[in-house]
Amino acid sequence: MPRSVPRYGLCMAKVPDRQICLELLGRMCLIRRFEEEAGRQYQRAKAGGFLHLAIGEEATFVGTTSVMRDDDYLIGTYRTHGHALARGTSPDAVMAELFGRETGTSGGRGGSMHIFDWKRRFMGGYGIVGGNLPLAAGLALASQYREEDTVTVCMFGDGASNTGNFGETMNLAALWDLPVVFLVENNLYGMGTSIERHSAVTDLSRKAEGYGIEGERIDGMDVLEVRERVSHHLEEVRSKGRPSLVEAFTYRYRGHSAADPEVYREKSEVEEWLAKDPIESFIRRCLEDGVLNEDDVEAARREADRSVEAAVRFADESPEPALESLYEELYVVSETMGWYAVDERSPEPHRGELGEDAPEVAKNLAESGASHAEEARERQSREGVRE
Amino acid sequence: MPRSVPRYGLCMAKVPDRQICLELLGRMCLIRRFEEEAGRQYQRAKAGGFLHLAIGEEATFVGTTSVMRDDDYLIGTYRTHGHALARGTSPDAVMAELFGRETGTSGGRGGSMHIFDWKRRFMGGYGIVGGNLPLAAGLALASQYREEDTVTVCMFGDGASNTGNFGETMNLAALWDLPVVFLVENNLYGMGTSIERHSAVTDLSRKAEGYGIEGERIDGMDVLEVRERVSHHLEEVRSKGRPSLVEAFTYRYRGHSAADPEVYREKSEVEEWLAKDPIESFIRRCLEDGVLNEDDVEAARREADRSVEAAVRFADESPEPALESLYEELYVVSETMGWYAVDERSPEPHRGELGEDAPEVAKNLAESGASHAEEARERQSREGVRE
Amino acid sequence: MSEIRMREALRDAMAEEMRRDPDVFVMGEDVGVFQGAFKVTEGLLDEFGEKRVRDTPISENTIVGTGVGAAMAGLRPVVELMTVNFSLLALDQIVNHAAAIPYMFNGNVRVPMVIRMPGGGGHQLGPTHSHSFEALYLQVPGLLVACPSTPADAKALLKAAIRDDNPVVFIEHESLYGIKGEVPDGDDVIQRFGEAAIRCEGSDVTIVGILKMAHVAEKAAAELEDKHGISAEVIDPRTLRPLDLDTILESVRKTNRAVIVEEGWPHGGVGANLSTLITEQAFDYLDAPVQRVTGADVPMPYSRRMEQAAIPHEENVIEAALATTEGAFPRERQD
Amino acid sequence: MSEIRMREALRDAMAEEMRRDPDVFVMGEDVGVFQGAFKVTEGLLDEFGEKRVRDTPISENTIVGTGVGAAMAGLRPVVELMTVNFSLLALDQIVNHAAAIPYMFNGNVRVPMVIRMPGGGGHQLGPTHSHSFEALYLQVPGLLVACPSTPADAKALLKAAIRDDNPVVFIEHESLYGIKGEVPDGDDVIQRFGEAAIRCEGSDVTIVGILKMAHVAEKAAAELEDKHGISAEVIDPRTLRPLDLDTILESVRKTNRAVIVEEGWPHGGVGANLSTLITEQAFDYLDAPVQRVTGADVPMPYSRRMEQAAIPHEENVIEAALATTEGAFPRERQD
Ligand SMILES: Cc1ncc(C[n+]2csc(CCOP(=O)(O)OP(=O)(O)O)c2C)c(N)n1
Ligand SMILES: Cc1ncc(C[n+]2csc(CCOP(=O)(O)OP(=O)(O)O)c2C)c(N)n1
Ligand SMILES: [Mg+2]
Ligand SMILES: [Mg+2]
Repeated sequence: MPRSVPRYGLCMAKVPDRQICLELLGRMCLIRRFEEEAGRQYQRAKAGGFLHLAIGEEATFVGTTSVMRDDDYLIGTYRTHGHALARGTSPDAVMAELFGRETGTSGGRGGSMHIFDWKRRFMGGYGIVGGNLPLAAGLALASQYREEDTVTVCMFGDGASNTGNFGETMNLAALWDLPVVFLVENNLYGMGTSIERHSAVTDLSRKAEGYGIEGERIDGMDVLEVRERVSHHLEEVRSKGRPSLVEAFTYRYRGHSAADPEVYREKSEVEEWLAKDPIESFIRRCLEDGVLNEDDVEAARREADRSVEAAVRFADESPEPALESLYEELYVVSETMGWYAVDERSPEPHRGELGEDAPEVAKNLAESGASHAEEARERQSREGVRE
Repeated sequence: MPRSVPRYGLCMAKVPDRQICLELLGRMCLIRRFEEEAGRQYQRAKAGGFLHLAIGEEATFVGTTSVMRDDDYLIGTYRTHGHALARGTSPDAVMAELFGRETGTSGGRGGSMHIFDWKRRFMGGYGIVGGNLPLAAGLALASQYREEDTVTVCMFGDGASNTGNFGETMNLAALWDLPVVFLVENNLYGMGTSIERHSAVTDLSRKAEGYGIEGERIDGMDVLEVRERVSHHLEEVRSKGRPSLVEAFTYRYRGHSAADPEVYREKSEVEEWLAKDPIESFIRRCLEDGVLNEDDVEAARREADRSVEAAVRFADESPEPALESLYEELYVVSETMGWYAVDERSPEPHRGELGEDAPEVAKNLAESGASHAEEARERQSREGVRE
Repeated sequence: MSEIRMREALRDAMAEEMRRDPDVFVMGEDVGVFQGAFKVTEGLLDEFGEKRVRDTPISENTIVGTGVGAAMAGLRPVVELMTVNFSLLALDQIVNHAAAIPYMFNGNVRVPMVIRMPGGGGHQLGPTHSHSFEALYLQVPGLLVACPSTPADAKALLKAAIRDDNPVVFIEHESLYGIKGEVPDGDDVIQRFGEAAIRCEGSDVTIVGILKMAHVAEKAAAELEDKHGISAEVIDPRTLRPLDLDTILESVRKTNRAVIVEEGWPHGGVGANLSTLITEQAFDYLDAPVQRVTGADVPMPYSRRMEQAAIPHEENVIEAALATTEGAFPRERQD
Repeated sequence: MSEIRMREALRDAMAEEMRRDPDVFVMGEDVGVFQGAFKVTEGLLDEFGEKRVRDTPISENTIVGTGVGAAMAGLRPVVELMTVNFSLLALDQIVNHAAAIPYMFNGNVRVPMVIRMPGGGGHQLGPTHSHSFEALYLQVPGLLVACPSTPADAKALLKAAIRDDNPVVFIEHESLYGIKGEVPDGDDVIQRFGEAAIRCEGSDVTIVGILKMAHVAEKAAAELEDKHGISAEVIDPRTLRPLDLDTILESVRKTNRAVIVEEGWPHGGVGANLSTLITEQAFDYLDAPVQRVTGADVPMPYSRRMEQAAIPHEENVIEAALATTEGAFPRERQD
């Protein structure tokens, strides 16, 4: 029965040194606070679109990134704020992206599902379930091609393990010995569909068998277990060049997205999992062990508060993207491209050698619509039902 | 090493009674002769398009269909003449389809890859590799929905087992307990790519593990083993309602299609497999057992010759589809459809309430192009390279 | 008549057809326990049970393909793809299977299924979740394509789609689920495909709009009348395949001017297709080139302002209409 | 200059670019040992080895997605999809990933990759293997779309595509692989995207054709000249995104008539798009509606006669050209 809270974990992995514990705690607190605040800002319609929070899954993210090298690649999902924050992306830039601001990780074009941070090799969040899996294979192929020993960690959900991409990519990665750790965040649900109702095999690590690679289930609520086991897999993959599949058994405390009435699960189930909160249990463990004290914990929480408050302020004060940038970054206009017509609809063809007229046209086009933004915002708050 | 010819089989399954042996032999001879003749007719450009012959795989087809019930569904691939013939479709209609004639199984619209026979519940050949897998799940769902105990047999290739559809469909079928026997014809190659170079796991029956269903490898060159094992799976699936995966280990003696120079395999490999020819080895077995004698074998061969000759004659004498039928069967025009415009391009809108003007328009359109058929035929013989 | 929301109208259509015909069933991601991502299938699981309201794994191509197979065997699946954005993953089954099978097997088998999927922008769902793919689906012979804009049409067209023996792509707009409208009662009110609706009559310019843009067109028409004294005829084709070109042409022959409004991308869009058909068949009646108002030629940006800038609004339609009437009418109402 | 076949020109383009840039590699189904389903990659495995010429499993979406990922990390993949027909299985990666990523991540990462795929009908490959999907791809912002019709263009455009930093959909025509043509020697002959070619000059009607239809257009033009005394200007846009509308408009402003020839389906096709753009921007110059010649609105039938009936031929183009010139010229050459 995968639905019962796993009993293993916590006791197995050794408590690391103080510096590391502080780091792990700090990151987890930051993500938790960030997510809570994001939810609040969404209610205030500061953030729009979909908002998928990952509260409860912090140990899986932080445990994983804490053992990755700086030059390893991480690739996420649409529930991806935590991935980026765990990897070290600034909360300012993530919050600004949620606010749709120019200073966001994607300049306000991507939103919550499409955070990106090239510097930290966080290769993006993706809205198409399973869509990031082939990309992970490609990133790993690049490592192999260049004979670098970097590993790609690909995070995805239990629901994503049923997509065609999963089978195709696992096969390709295994066949080509691509250095990927496929890390399935098994939080027992794909939206409102529980794992027993969406996957023929609920023990997802078994899905590795059909591809002849290693599969292991770990306790994704225990940051130390995640650290230890993912570290093992990273180094195996790094040295042997074979992919592996890690199933982190975890839980999301909040609904699938902000508008989820959660009819598909019992309150008691959530409570059972809450008792195993990845942050609280890690704190207990550190206090028991003596590596951290109450003040440390307090400080970590305060620091998280502070960062997130600053992030909101930063996002709020950041400018909206300039409307005349509407067509920017769509293409790289170079030698090989004769010209690009921004908008061939307009009676006077607006286009220039290398698209130099683009901003002006874009601006005109854009302004006409921009006035509707407020209206849309109101409609959104009224409408309510979202995916 | 999957490449070596399997040693098991032949000895395991008991020889059935004379009537059945005659039937098995007759069907296999018919398919063999049909395929050889199809190859010849293709050289003569009587058949066009792609021609994928399945010579060598007769035991897998015939063994399987010989234990299916009349009301079970069979669904095939683009290498599908043998599937249809094994199921009992008339060689006349299959050959006529290759010739693109009105009397073909698909009225000349489908061609070699798209044979279809509703009466024998042969649910069609499909050109998109892996495309038939979800359809099989749908057919089986219909059986389950109606509480019928019919089973669907879905044939597909080793190459198809790497498609996204494979994983998606296996999961769905296992999850929903759909009555399907997934029968992978592992002939060791997907076009020119050998199984070691396309699949991470070369023992394809292992791919069942990730879905928690039965998987078994059988000797697809041994019609009696196929019969016995597929019969077992059919009845298991029929009674328990769980799908299963059967890997029939087989070989195609000819190239992937008519224009394949076969650079990807050694002649010696082909010869090794030829020694295990499914028809010759079955004949040996029957003669040894005494259930058949040389005359029976001769008669079976003659009957196959006769049928195939008749099929060619039938096809040759059959009319080409009427050009004015170009738009027929595209839609069912009924109550719920106001009207359908055949071709809105023409300056006078040709359309009628329930499309009654269609044939006339179609005819005009069609005739202009029909004269090009000869030209195209010549071009085709000249051009040569085909998939 | 009762006033209900679009999502209820769609739900009622399914429920009524399911009551009427035991072969009709619904499947898709989260259509059951979750009651539908947009709550369109709310209540169906309770009434019809797990056999006929089937939650699926996230496997778009296989969901559609399973529907195709079931339809070939004579059932009448109503498949929901959670949004049109994910239908790209199922396009092979839609085009090479659902649409092709009846023709390719010479009518020996039919594919009586409906593929429902909502789409469109306006909710800040960003570049991968805001697509309008009407123009993609209308290309494909073998499919029927519906795109209702009112609760009444949604219900009557969906009922027709379920009863029809062809594979139907049924495109809904996420922004319209909440709109209310009068819907005729009675189990047998269906809307045949290929019959456009004239939303308001007019004599100076024909405005054609689909889905949410049908409403934008109506609003623009009202303002054209009020502020510019221009009488616009607004037409909602309701289905793009078959397309009721007759009604549109008749209008254009009267108004001599046309504007097409759609939310999708400009190149090869619904507007390009319609504009071409109108021009081909009513060239001599046109006093000005047909104008198109389309979404911007970019993946949909997330930022609210940018998104709104990329989506057509009333003023764009008005501007286009004015451009077609340039010089023809006094700009200010004179009476 | 040397006279080579289209398939060789394409192969040479890849080989030269692979020699020039170690980050360029080729992957796809049967591109290696089998030498390519249409022998376009012949010899590449021998020269560049398994690392750079990679046979893949049959996994279209993942093949493209792996290319996208590799491109994001800075490699320059040239992905071959065996035929355009199978690209529907990869459409999600092409549209929602390759095309969207640069924009959606605000230019922080690029996807410098080429997706080559042959298509088109005429070889009796039937309903699922004869598609022309140019009209589908030209819709998508973020992609470049090439569709060469001569060996020289094929080589020079493919080289440009490989060097370009945008994702390029590179559509080839199966019937053209065998045609021969003069191809300039030299590693650095590239053809920029967005520059149409005027295949022959003329003054009475503009005929635009792509891929195989560029050749059909040329033949039709010759016959129009010979038999009808009509001087046709034939234009091959070479790329559909960007589209060199200027060259086409310039021609139409001179000839006042246009015919578009394509092999794909009529609704929402390349012709519909072009016809609309021309009409919008040169309305006052048009003496007749733009004519389109397209494939028939059916899945491609297998039967040779039926297939030929469904594909455009010279006489259809001639007929369309005559329709645009109706009454304008003496039908028989007078000089
Ligand atoms: C291909 C695709 N289908 C459907 C959706 C809609 N959708 C968004 S999230 C989701 C559930 C995903 O579940 P899982 O992979 O377990 O991730 P989790 O939400 O639990 O993190 C679905 C169905 C989508 N985004 N992409
Ligand atoms: C989706 C798709 N990709 C590629 C092809 C081209 N193709 C036709 S047959 C084939 C090989 C299939 O191999 P396998 O499944 O083993 O079947 P076999 O030919 O051995 O019977 C390929 C790649 C196709 N038809 N469909
Ligand atoms: Mg989940
Ligand atoms: Mg094979």
